[in-house]
Amino acid sequence: MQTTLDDQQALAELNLSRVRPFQLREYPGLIRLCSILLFLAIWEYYGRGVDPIFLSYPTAIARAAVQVTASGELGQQFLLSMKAFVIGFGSAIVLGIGVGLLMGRYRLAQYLLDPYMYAMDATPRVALIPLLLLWFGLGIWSKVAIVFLSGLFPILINTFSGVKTVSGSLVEIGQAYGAKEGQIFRKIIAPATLPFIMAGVRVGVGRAVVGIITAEMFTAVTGLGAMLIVYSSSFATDKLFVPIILLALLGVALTEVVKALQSWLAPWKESERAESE
Amino acid sequence: MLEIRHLSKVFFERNDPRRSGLVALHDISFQVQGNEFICLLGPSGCGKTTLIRIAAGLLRADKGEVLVNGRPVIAPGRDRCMVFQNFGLLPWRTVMENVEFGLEIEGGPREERRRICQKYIELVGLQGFESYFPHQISGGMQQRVGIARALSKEPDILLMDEPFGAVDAQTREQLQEELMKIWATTNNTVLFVTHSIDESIYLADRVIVMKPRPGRIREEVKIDLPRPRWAVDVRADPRFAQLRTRIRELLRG
Amino acid sequence: MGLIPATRGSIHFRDQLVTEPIQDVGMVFQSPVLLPWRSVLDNVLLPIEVMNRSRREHAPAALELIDLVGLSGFENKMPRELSGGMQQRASICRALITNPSLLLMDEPFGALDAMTREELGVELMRIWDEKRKTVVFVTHSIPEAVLLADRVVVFTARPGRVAEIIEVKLPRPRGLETEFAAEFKEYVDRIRAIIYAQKVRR
Amino acid sequence: MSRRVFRRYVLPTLTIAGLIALWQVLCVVLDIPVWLLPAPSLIFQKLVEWGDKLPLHTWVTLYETLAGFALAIAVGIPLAILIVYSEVLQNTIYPILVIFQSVPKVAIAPLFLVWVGYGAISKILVAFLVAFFPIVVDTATGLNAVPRELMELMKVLRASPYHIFKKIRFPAALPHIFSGLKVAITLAVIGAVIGEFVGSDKGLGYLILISSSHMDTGLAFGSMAILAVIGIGLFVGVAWLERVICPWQTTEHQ
Repeated sequence: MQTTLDDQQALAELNLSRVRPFQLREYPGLIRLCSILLFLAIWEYYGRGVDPIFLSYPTAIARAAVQVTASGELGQQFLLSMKAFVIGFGSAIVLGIGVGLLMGRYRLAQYLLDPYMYAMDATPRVALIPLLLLWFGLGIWSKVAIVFLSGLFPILINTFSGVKTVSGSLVEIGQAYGAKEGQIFRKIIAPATLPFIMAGVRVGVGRAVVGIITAEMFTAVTGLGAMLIVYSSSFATDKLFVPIILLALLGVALTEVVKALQSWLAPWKESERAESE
Repeated sequence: MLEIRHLSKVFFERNDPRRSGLVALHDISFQVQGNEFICLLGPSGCGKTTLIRIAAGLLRADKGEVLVNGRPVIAPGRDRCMVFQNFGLLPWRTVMENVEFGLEIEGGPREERRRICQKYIELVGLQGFESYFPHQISGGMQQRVGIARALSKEPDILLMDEPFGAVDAQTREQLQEELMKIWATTNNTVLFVTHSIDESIYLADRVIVMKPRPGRIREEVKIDLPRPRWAVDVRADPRFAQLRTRIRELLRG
Repeated sequence: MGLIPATRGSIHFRDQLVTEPIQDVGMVFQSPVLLPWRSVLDNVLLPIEVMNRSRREHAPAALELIDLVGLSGFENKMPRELSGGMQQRASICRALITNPSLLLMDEPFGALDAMTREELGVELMRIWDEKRKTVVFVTHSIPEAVLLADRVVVFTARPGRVAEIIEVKLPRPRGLETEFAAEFKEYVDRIRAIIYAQKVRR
Repeated sequence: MSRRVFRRYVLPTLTIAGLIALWQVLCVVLDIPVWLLPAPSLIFQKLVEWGDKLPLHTWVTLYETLAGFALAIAVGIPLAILIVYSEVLQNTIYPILVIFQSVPKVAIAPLFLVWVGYGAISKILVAFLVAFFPIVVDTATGLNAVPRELMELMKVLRASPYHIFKKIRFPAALPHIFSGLKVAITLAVIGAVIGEFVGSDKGLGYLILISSSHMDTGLAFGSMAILAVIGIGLFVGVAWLERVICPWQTTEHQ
């Protein structure tokens, strides 16, 4: 809040008591931390009482985490997952944005490509996993393909609808100032669509992570998803929690990174629309 | 000089000329002399915005033509500049970068651009705000940016599409007075769209009163109030009241 | 009216201290805020419903009000089928349906174009003539204030203080031609002078 | 036949039929191996062959999806209402829910298997878990999206909380709720299938799993097609319900 000299003067005249009473609810971080600690404590207490196959407990999980990390297994599988993720998602970003911009700007591209866009988006993509495995084999490329397909459509659709949204009013400003097509793309459409693109990337990240886990669970050969299946079928519940927690953190971290990028790249847009997952 | 000749424009349902159409403009003709300030006045739906967009070269007419200095308008050009209703600022650019936009499109040395833009930022009274983003300044200030951007191209003709429609009443009066002062120094030809009777009388040399469905010219009213109009309050002039009654009746009838 | 507490001082209504929202009041806001899933008539009757009064008993009154603001024939239309000015008329009906003795209007015509605005101002005076209410009307526009009011309370900006209270002694009924009266001009100039004096000082 | 009917229904149908025909022709002409891409005729043949067993598998997946979705609604909407009305919950649970939205929930599927075994319940739980978050978050957003002026008006009228909820907040939230439901139903299908991938002995996911491991691509494709029909059908159903329940919304959306 910006205050002027007049405000300060008036405030002095009013002579209010300016002591603020302590209120617990003004410290949500503290409440949350307490809540989490309490949850862990209860889990620990009861978890020790039940069959370790059924439900492990925090200290056992921590021990298992140290174990699988020290053996190098976790790191190795994590890198295998991430390698596929980076290649697949990187190409999804490049192609999604490129094609989305073209489809948004040129009707011909739109009509040529939008049936595929909508059809592919409506198909439950996880169902394609077996097919992709057949085509690309059990190695990294089937995972790259599923990450690519999962990430591509949210980015493509958001970019496309972003261009459509800015088309009317903002493009007209460029036209009124005599901007050429290239200038309209660079100076108007690209920056104006950025918030939409980032919203699409945010959705795409979530879907791509789900895609890669599912693919790995399906094949149970490499990656964090495979670890999930191996540990669950050998009833090593304490170890099973390790990749689960790592994946949870990965999901949150990736989303936060995209959010941070979003507010860094598009600080003028206070609120953006983003569907979940 | 700007000349509008037998201009007509029809908006068809889904852009399909076989479907039913709305006649936005029907056989409009008038002339604007150099350095003249013209207001287009009319209720919503009378096609005044369509007319100004055709003059800007953003829209094609179905019949008739717009001539600028004798040459027909087919596309936006550097002789005309537009000030938009909702300011039309680019939200990711600062005040300075927004003002620079027009000259940037044309190219030319950056130093030169900065110098010209600084001059117009000062003219509209925004010095000190160059590095602010549009969402950080008030609506009235945003429209000053829009005006500075248009002026920086030093156009012959300034097209203003309800530029003060989105600001509150008091800011509006202030902006009107400032526009008059700016115009006194730049002396562009101005075509100004509004639906406020008082605004049109205060600003214009002539008011072109339009009526809707189909959009056409009802009458032209000459505003013979003395200039400058901000020094003595012209709103107090009895002629102002008479003009207002007359225009109001034209709009009613 | 009891929606936000005052830091210091108090508001009294009929010699009673206002601490919570009082019932005998109608409110009109800058935007019409009609419920998009209700017809005009149902929107007007909304206060009746939430006050647990009989809809059937008040329906004729609602129709009468709709007629009074010139919306007859539109009572079964949905808000999105109406123009901004018409929506604002409907919201005025909604404020009047409980027959309040006090009407609070927060820049009700601020979002409308200048011509609709003038028209609704005249309309409001006609309604006010028929249903004498105490009206507190917030506006940016000086001519609008002078045209409508018995008294204009001019505020300063930041901190909000009352700069002056001006009694408008123009004869009623007033209409758009009132604006040509020399006194009208004087009032407008006086208020403008007060406001600009404030701006210069800062 | 009106133009509209032709353009909206007949033309897309013809396009799809054309594409399938083209697929068939290419498979035959280029002699594409069956494991790579089965011809539509083969897929159809497989579907007929499995005609007696397919309804069971389809029903299992549909049932798991719908049960998980219903559970997500039954828990999600009341929870969202509690969150909106309780400041404590709004400050504690809600932010955690928002964070959990970006957690890949399917990773927990193997854990469910350990907890509740191979039966339908573990799949229902996965479907529930993925469908739950968009419903809670969108419902809470919707309930909070009432214009400030309307809430003030209600206060001035001294409307009871029940009336405010019934006449203002809930209807105003409906469009948001439906946008949450539309995301949730697609996710519920995916959740059920992933649950089946992880461990099951029936359902379309199971069928895809075993048929692809036997290189029986015809059956895998057939199952996928049924799955796609279920997914699209459920989505269209929710969208239709939205149009029926909040007709005022449709025009704004277009």
